[in-house]
Amino acid sequence: MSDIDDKLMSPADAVRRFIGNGSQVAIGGFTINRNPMALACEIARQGVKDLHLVCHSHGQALDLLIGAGCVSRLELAYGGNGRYAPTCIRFRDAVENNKILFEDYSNYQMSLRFLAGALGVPYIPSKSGLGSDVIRLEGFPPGIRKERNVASKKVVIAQNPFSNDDDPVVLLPALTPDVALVHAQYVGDDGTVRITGLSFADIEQAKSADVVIVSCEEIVPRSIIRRDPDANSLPPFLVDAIVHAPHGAHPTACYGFYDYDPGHLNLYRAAAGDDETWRAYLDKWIYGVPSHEAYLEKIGDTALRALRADPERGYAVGLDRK
Amino acid sequence: MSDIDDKLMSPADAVRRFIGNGSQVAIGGFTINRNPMALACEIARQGVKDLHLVCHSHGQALDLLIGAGCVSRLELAYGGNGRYAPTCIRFRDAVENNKILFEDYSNYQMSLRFLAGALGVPYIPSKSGLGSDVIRLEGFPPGIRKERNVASKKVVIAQNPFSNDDDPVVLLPALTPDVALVHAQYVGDDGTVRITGLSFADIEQAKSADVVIVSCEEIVPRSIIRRDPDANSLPPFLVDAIVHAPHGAHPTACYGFYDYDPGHLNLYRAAAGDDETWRAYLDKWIYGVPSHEAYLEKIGDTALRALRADPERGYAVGLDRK
Amino acid sequence: MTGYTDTEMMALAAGRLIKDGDIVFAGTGVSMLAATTAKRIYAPGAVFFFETGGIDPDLRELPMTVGDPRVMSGTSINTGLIDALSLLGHRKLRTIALLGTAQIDRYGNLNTTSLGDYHRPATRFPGSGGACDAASCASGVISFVKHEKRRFVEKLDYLTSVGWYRGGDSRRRLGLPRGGPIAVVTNLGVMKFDDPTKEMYLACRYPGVPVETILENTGFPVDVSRTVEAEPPSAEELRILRKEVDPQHLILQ
Amino acid sequence: MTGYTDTEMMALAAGRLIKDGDIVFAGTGVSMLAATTAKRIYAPGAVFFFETGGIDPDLRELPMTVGDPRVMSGTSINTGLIDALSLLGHRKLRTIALLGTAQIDRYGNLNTTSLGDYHRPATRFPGSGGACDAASCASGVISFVKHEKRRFVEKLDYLTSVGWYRGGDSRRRLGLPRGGPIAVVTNLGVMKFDDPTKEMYLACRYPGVPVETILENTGFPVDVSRTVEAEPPSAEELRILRKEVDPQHLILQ
Repeated sequence: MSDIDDKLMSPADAVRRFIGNGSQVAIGGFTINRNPMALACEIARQGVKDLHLVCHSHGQALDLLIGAGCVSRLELAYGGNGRYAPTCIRFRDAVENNKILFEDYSNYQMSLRFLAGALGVPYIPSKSGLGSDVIRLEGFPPGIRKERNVASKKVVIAQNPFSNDDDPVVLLPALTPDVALVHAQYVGDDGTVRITGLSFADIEQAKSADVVIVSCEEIVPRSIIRRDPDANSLPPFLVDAIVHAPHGAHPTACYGFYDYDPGHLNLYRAAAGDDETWRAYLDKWIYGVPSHEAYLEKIGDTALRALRADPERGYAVGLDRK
Repeated sequence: MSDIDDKLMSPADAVRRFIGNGSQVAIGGFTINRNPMALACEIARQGVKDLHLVCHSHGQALDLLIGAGCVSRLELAYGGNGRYAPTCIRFRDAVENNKILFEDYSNYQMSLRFLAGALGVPYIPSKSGLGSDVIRLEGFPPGIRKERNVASKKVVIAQNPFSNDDDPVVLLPALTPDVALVHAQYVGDDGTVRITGLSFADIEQAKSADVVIVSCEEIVPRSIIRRDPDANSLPPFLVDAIVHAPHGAHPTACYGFYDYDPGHLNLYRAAAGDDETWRAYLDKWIYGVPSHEAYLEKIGDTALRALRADPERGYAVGLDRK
Repeated sequence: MTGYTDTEMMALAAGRLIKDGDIVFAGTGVSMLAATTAKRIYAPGAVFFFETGGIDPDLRELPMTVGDPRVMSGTSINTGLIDALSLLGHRKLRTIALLGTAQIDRYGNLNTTSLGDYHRPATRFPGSGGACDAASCASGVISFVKHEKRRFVEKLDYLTSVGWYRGGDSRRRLGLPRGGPIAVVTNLGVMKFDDPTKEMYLACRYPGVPVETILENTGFPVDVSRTVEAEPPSAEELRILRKEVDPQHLILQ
Repeated sequence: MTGYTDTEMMALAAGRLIKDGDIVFAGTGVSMLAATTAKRIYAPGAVFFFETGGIDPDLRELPMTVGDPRVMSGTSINTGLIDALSLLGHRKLRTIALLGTAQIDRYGNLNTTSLGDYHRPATRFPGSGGACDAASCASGVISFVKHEKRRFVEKLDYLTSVGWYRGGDSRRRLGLPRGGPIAVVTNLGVMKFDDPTKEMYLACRYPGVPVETILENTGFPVDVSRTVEAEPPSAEELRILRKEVDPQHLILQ
């Protein structure tokens, strides 16, 4: 028996148990990297509604969840996937056509808001954004400002009380989401989590949340993960559910394991631009597959093999990325 | 030629070049661990005066610098060395006999103040300390409150502007010291710094400072230190001076290299309790040795060998620590 | 086996309060002894962590302070002060802090800073370290103190770490929504706190210690009406404490 | 060699502005091309970093975005967003940010958020990402934009990233003590900013581009009295850009 028997579960069970309509969810990763896709696909598959997503710069999971109609509120800094979607396509559609409520911040602001949540402090000051419309304009309507997990004000401009000069700062309200989704390279069978390569703001997001769901490429013995505790990212007691999902970030990258999948991202881009082809994409890749394993089978071994990371460089050297 | 030729220097040169009378200095490490002792001894040897030390929980370097008369102002959370000095001895003498100005904070408060400095924000809020004398009583006299690198107020109690209820928070002013001293296990010949084991608040302290001096156990090739960039602690451009000082934390511990030295710490304790024996300690171990190498020679190979860390456990297994 | 020292009884009395699954923040000194003892005897499934950032170390050797390299060995994760101290107050965790103190008042407020005038003290102690933080943010505090009248005082010389503050709901009204003292472990017995007054009372006395001795050594009145006698240390408890936890008598004197 | 594309000229023009020793924060798109090109041709000793946390990667392959695994390969250190974005404003570093934009005004303020009404925009762009942060905190900003009247506008639809704000010392008066736009690299030339007005002027035009073309494509008047003609790309610059930096034409179209 390992220490994580009670936490180890399928994506379906993790989503059913911890995410409901209206949940506030922080998604780990960044644009085309280490998105918790196995979990995001499962959320879409279960048809969860009215999610309130909170994220910095996001791409694939964000766009999929919006496109699948799971999201009614969004706080973000950026929605884009590089050449595969300079602006995320279903996100753009939802904003331009008034399908969701949205609130813009910057990456530093969103990261500091997660940090404030992780530190257990109500807000954090910053200089970033003074004079910008990011500070001036509220995206959320006043009517929802009193609801749980919506900041009473987008930001507050205050004077630095330690300065005698005029020294304005932007106070950024803490984020304390219901759930944080993380895709990691490794989880030990003691429950310790290890992210390799850049951690983005995943650690702050996890620490700021009530519930943390971690999907991972590999589950390794305690003796292995504890051989180098300096490399670890989260202690067991912050993690509520562990999902073993190899290729669980596909079609985004997972440093040291696989690169992003240009073929699938191009296919996605082509589908997302039109409501009808988009519906067909969802039918084929989400609703039409019962599980993450079935999804991977449909992607196919050949495609996955081409993405395999070079062990030293961490990405697929020479991959055709057009 | 390596990238660090212009940064590589002796302790004497680093101290002469970057530390002057009145400098505000943050010391890395914690009580009996990874204190930058080679640098601290050199500061004492050069007779630097009126340092303003800023630290969380410190022991050996703190006590030595105070005892050598280098310090006139101190902001700290804790001064102690476990059984070798439940309260640091020269620190205690200096406070009880009005030899220095001092200001008490808690460890979280001091760490958050360094974090604020590292983030470039003027302050950070916290709940820690509400109702305590740590918040209520100022240690520094009002007269120095307008000087450079002294906070205009010890703390400010403010209301959380995002809450409609009574929700007081303690605002902690940022620290931006002139110099941060760090003792690390490794520096790459590209200038990258790696601390192994606990980093305490060393990274925040380094990022908060104008100048960073790093002493280290080993200088390793760029190809080695960059093989695992996830393990690294500071990028080259934050580091101003690199000092190669094996055993540079002695008599405090350096995880993976050596344990703390109970023999020397007991000798120190015995000497520090009395002004005359203390003077003799300084004469023998600081002023009487021209360099860190000469100090190590006096400590002796036999003593150093007994402290050698077990490679797996990181400390000297079974060391007599009485 | 009948002979045992005050420190041994304190370490065991505190260790017995810790349960599997607890997340325990330990300080230096007797706290460390209690933590290492609990890990071996009472609660191998408890998670211990230290303000320095070491989380769940194997504790095969007794760390002498929270800065000992033994707190970063065999851990789940090695972080730093900010991570560790922010975990103390994490809303999803029930954290218990073990803190030594030099003075304590009837509401469990602690002084580890100084005696006499703050600016020119008669005796200076090390200071807060993480104690003020743990007292502010943890779910509960167990403190250690020698049972002497000059330590159990009506008024602290300096309030380093907030307990129940002035009793009743005064702690909450300070802006500290959770936490507060759970127990005070001394060399004579264990004190707990009444609801809703939050005043200290004597919960148990150690074997052979008369209630009167405790009253004589406490600088304020305490309710002793609910006092029970603690179980004496078993031979096995003492063996583990002496032979495995602190064979060098680093903290056991 | 005479044939080259707008994007190639932009990447080279921006790359030429970067010097050894510069600490450069690069965004997605042409920014990434300019950074990778500068690392190979003009400033191998410049340090590039990305908001995602990768510091000084080897850039052997062109990262497609700042979230590309290629920004975390061969680095000095892999951190996260908070570390990277706090370095932007570090007082001891001179940091230069490379930012793409959809709209720009005469003071170098940028819009990467939306066109039309913010709440129901005609066109939504990705948003700030780290651009607002870089514009607020870096020592200087070099921006990229296609030279069109609808992009060089009198008034931005949304001010995402503050440049010289309303000119003069208005940026400093906002509470931003340092930074501000250095240059704007377009497909026709390079614009810089006057002191003390902080208004944009035409610093150079690319070979063969008439000043009139630039004026026609700028939605506000600009001073062209100091305009010089840029050096055309050399054969070697183009070879490196095409064969080494972006052989797959991921960003070069």
